[in-house]
Amino acid sequence: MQINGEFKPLIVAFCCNWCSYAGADLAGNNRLAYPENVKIIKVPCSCRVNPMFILRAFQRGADGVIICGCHPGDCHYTSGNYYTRRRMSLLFSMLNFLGIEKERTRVEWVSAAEGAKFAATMNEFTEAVAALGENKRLEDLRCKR
Amino acid sequence: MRKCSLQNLETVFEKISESMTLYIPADTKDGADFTKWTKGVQMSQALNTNRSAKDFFFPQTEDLVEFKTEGKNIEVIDTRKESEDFAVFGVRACDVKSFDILDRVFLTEPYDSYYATRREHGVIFSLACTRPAETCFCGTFGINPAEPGADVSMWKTDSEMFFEANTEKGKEILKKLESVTQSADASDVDGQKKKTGEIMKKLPLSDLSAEKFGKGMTSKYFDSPKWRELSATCIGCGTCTFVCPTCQCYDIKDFNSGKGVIRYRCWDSCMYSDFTKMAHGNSRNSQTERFRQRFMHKLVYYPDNNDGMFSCVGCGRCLNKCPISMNIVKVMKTLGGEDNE
Amino acid sequence: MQKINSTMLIEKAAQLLENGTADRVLGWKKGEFDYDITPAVFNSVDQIKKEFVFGDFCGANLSKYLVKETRKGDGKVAVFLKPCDTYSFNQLLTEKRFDREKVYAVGISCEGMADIFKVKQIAGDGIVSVSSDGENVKVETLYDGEKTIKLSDVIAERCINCKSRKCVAYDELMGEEGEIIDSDRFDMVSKIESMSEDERFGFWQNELSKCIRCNACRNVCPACTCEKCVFDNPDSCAQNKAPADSFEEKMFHIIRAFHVAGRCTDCGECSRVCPQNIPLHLLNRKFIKDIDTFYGEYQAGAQVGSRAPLVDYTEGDIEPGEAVMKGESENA
Amino acid sequence: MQNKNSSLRDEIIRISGTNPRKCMLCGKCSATCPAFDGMDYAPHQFVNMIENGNIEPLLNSKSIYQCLSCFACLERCPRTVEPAKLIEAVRLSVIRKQGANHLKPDNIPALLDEDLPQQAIVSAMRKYNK
Amino acid sequence: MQRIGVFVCWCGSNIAGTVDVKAVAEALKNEPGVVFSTDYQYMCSQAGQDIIKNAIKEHNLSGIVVCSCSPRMHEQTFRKTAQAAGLNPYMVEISNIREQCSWVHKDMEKGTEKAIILGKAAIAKVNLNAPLTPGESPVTKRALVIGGGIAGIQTALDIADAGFPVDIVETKPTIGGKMAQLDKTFPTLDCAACILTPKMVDAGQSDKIRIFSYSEVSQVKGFVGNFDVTIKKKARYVKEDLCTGCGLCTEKCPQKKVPNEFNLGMDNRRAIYIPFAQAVPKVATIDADYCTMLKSGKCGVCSKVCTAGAIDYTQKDEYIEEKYGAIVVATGYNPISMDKFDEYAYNQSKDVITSLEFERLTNAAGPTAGKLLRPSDNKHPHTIVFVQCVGSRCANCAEKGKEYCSKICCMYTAKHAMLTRDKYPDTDVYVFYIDVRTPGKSFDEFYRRAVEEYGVHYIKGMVGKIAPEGDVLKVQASDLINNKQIHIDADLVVLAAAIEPDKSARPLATMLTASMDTNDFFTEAHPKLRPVESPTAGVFLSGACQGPKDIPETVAQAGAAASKVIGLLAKDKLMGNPCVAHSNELMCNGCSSCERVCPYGAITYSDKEFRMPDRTVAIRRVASVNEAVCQGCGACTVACPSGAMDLKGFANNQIVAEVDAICK
Repeated sequence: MQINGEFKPLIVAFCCNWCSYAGADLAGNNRLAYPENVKIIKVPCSCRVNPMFILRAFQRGADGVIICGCHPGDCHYTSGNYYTRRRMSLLFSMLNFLGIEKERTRVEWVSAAEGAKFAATMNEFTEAVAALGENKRLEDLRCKR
Repeated sequence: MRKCSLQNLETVFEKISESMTLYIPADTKDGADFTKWTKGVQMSQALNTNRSAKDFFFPQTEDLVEFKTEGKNIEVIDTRKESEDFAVFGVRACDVKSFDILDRVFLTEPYDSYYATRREHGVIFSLACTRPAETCFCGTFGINPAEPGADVSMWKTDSEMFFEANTEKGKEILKKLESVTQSADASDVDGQKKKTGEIMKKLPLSDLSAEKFGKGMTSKYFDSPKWRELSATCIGCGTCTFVCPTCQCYDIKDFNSGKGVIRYRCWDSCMYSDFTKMAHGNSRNSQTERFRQRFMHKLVYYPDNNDGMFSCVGCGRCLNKCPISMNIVKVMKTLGGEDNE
Repeated sequence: MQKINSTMLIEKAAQLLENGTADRVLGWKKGEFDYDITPAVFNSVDQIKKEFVFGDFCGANLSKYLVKETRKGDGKVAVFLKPCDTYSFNQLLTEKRFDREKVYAVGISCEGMADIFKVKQIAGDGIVSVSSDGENVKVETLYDGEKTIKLSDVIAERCINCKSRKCVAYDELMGEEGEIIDSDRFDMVSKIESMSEDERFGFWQNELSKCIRCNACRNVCPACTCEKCVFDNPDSCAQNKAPADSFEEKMFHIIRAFHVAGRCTDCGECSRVCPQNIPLHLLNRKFIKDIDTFYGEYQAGAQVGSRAPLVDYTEGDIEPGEAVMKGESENA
Repeated sequence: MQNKNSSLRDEIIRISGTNPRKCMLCGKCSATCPAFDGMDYAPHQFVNMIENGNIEPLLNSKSIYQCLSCFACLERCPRTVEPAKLIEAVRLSVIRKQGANHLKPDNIPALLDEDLPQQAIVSAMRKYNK
Repeated sequence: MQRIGVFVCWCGSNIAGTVDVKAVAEALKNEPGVVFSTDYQYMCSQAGQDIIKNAIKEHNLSGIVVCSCSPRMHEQTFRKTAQAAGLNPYMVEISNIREQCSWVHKDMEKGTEKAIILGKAAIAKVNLNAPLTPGESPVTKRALVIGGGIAGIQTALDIADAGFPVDIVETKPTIGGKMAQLDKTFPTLDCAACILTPKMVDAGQSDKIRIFSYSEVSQVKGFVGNFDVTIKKKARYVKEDLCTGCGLCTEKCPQKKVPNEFNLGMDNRRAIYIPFAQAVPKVATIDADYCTMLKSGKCGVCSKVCTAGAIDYTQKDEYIEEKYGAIVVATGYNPISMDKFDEYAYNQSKDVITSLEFERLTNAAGPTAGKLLRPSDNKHPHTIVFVQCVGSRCANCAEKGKEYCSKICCMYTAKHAMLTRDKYPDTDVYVFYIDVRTPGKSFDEFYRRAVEEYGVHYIKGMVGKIAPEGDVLKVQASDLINNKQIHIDADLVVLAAAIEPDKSARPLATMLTASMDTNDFFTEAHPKLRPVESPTAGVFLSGACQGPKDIPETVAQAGAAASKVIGLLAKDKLMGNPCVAHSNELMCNGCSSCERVCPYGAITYSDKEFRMPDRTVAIRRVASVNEAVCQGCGACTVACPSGAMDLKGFANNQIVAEVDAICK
């Protein structure tokens, strides 16, 4: 997304309800700033994130997608994030195999107590994605008309 | 009739592409396909392209119109771009014939302006065959591969390319090419034509006859128990329909890009389970019915509506590409075989 | 060892019908030419004697047909399975896609299937007949008369990289059981991995842009037996019929590969049937290679009931960030 | 603690192929060692000293020649630290450094004869030519 | 099409300070489905809630979006508001424009823009919301406790105390478990039997508690509130209702050579036996493996001497089916096998024993009547060596030992050492340790007393080798403080063997679909916040089956598990979370992928007849979700390749709509 000629990457963050969404709230409580272009979607557990959602986000114009969940071992549903970890390991490796910049996708474990980590992660991720420029490799030109 | 030496073919390409985009069959690692000509692109020696020339006139997907909403208003935008002139070079007789078949669908009422525009802007250089493959059966449908037709017919010999205009459009373009071609005598290619004729008789499918099919045969074949057997292992993919030069079914779909809705059409396949799916469901629920539809359409329904013209041109692409090697030849032989007499 | 031939299978198929072991047989049927063989269901001994065939062009994997075929009536279906097909067979059983009791499986040893396109490349157009003796292929063409080609020169790409000649499931075995092979099947995946990101993108952009969405890869795939595929389902948010934008080609193939990840037995049917010659199996193999590297070797279909890596986990699994790096560099 | 001699430390750890950080200081290695009495540094000290980079004393200790390589410690160690491998690694690094006392590659051809196995030459080179 | 109302909250200046709330309300007015949009200072206030209620009625709203603080703050509030106005509470979506917008951004323009997008995403989602109703299921007011050790007994007593019936299933002929075998308990040195037996008696006499001893759970079906359990009562060949526990048969039985498991095989019992005097139920049991009558049909002594006529050689295993609302697992632990620790010569010498065997040797009811005599020659040992961490904290011993710390060994070893020195001051006692871990009330004091007052020799180091030589055990060990290798001639060596979950736990976990860790300890629903619940609803954990524990901890956990059970059984109906998975049977492949990732065992399969698209009829295996068990994580929805599995409230199309709205 270009704003006043400056590239602001659009970041979609899928956050699990129990840890990471609460972590994002904590970042808010502590007024820890991160870029406006980070938009959070709440899911019950990171394991709810279907690879199709990620591709859909890229299709529609996202420049980066991050999935945040409880730390391994702390999943509210005991094992959800373990599946997330496997699924995303394989999916991201595949995207990389297809030549899609690996810096555009990330999984980060953020607990409900890690507001600071949430904000720092978003700042850092946004910066990394900004450095890559616009998402061209998984874009759908029809959505950019 | 005009001619040029094969060495000078490139200058012909150059000349054509001065006024229009030129596509020629070129070799890729997976066989020949029409490729936009730029300097250095060589013409393939292959018998035919993987995909037919249908794509130029009836592309797999094509935007029709776009809607934009502003508040509670809808704006309709015609997104059609100014069409450019183009030439397709080296189309074989079978594929040339396919345009007759497509024209009858798209250029009669309801008239398809998208297709028509492309037809108007496109010039077809056909190319006579000299080495038909074992999978060729154009003869079955009365096509002579040595007389390919279209705007300009071409014959290629060992050293020269001959051109013969068949239409006004063809004459016009040959005129433009006068500077890079020489005049020639029509009898120069008689030998080749004759030789091709001989080969045609020797092709393994030369005895395949469409006589038992055509107009008015619906009741004869529709309920044949053979359909079930023939379609038993059909996997229901769309390969045959998508490589076919005459398949012309499409679906119209909307794509909501978030910024507006793009209405586009895309090829559809009667082999797909959601083909012609309507509110009540699907009119052909089993693969057998869908399979029957495709072949009945080629061999009976289309002729019914088009003065007996079949909508198969015998190009053999489906014979080469079907994942399970089921194809129209097997269907014709099975249905028209002795058991069915 | 005697190579399995048509006569042996015809005899076996006929016998299975005659002695009541099965009431229909899944096998291969003679084509118009020597190479265009169609999978078929045989209901009578007559039909078998007339039309059943087996040879170097019987590449089609019959296991997937069992899903549909076992739903028809009560009787048993006999099926002939090459080693790679037996893996698919097991995987389908793992996923309970058909009732084992309704199937009589005959494992047949296999030394690799021939690829007619390779034959055509060497022998040229107009193939009138083609036959092999297990070592050489005799081709007769319209234009160049008779030619003899080494069978090894026309073996299908997927068979050159065969992972296993072991029949892992059968009620009866014809020929030798065969062995698991230490193949080089990941070489091409490694090669792509070692390309630069731009090269990888270029490679796949070029390959996938050829896709015409005929769905042959999906429809032939023994792992793709969904009652309704998400790409056909208007309610799935993913349905589409044609790749209207290059995104959709990628979307389709990524999701398809992901859906069969850990379930794909690497039978190679997808690439065999692709009319556009897209090396689709490489996507699946990438997943297999990654799974092997990240979570330990796993061969889908090696055992019935094994837990696919994507429905399993360990507490110490590799982290996605690390995995991506490892997936790029593990070219050993 | 000061990580002196960290390159030598890393080298020894690399040669040994074990991870001294896994040690939980139970002392079972020293408890099990049959050569303990002759050692100036006990097996458990080896582990600890290597981890701390305190390697000089070990290089000069007699323990490295007292170790019988009986692998009892390796067998008994509950944490797979495998002290015997660490001791062997220290011993090797001493031996490799003694180049001056040993054969030079140039001298080898003269000593070759037909019965000398190829492998012996290769391993001699690997061991002594540092 | 929904009729959506949008309510933008200022939250005083919390939101309005960085977000132009009026502009947000105005911008969202034109979104599809929106028929009403407004803003207000405090939406959560009574007045704010009234605005919502009135708008719902006035505009006939079918869904609402509240742009406000985090749903974690007030989602419940606004759901109740909506419900009060007659709207289904699940037709409410919260757009978090405070914590995730106004509080983290500074620029008014950008903040407003983001708030609008977040609002659009919520609207897009609510457009696809459907009213949801939590499922209800009745609760069977009876609990099952599996395992009759101190954990199970305490749990059962506490549940019974609250007035609910409880059944205890115990595989042994008596309840009591490991604690019944102990002599004294640390750190207070109470006699184990003195504090345990009253509880056993209470359990035996309670009219709320049924004890199925010599029994096993053989099948578990159902789900929280409604478990159907089959209990196998093994044939004990004694009629429980007739046996008086007089013990005459156990004295007269001619088969005297049966290793007594209660004394860990250090003495023998008869083929008919009562494990110990205080057994509950105090009923004899015939050991079919040794009984001559059962094996050869010749004997019948017990039957002859039994005045009550309780002996029944024809008894068969009996299966009892019972319904339960809750299940507590209390399967406990066992010391690991010492067979693989050759260096400690456990199998070579009778005088190398485990700590549990030592308990029996010092127990007044044990094989030596409480006199500390060594097993080989019944002589009093003068030098005793205790070895700690045998098989615990063992990283390389997948086959040999355990990676974890067994937690209780430090304390009981201190106890053994202290008691030995107390009773037999002429004995030298050495304890070899890696670390002494004493985190517990009065634990370290206890250990220090052993050292300071009782003169136990604690040596930092490990025993490397024990070699029996003559009548002594040559102990070779390290002393790390003095950097020495030391040699002790010991008379008795006691190994503090690691403990592991009982072998019955793994198959039980499978039956209960309760998860386990790699060591076969049951996993808790949350390691910190739900330590006594298993992730499987209605299954609770008590005692060492969840991890190594000492008695006080076990009892505490048993009480906690009981209170959770009581909380559950006190309800008449269970209200589920309506955001659960559901399977579209028409698309389901029956492939089991979803079942395999479900942490709750909420998915079951059945064969159903379907009319297929091609008009044939086929029987297909399809999944169905038990809504009472599903917790709504969504793992199954991604595992499902066909997309047959979806999650209510977080459906595929809802999340996609949010993505689309955000990326517009």
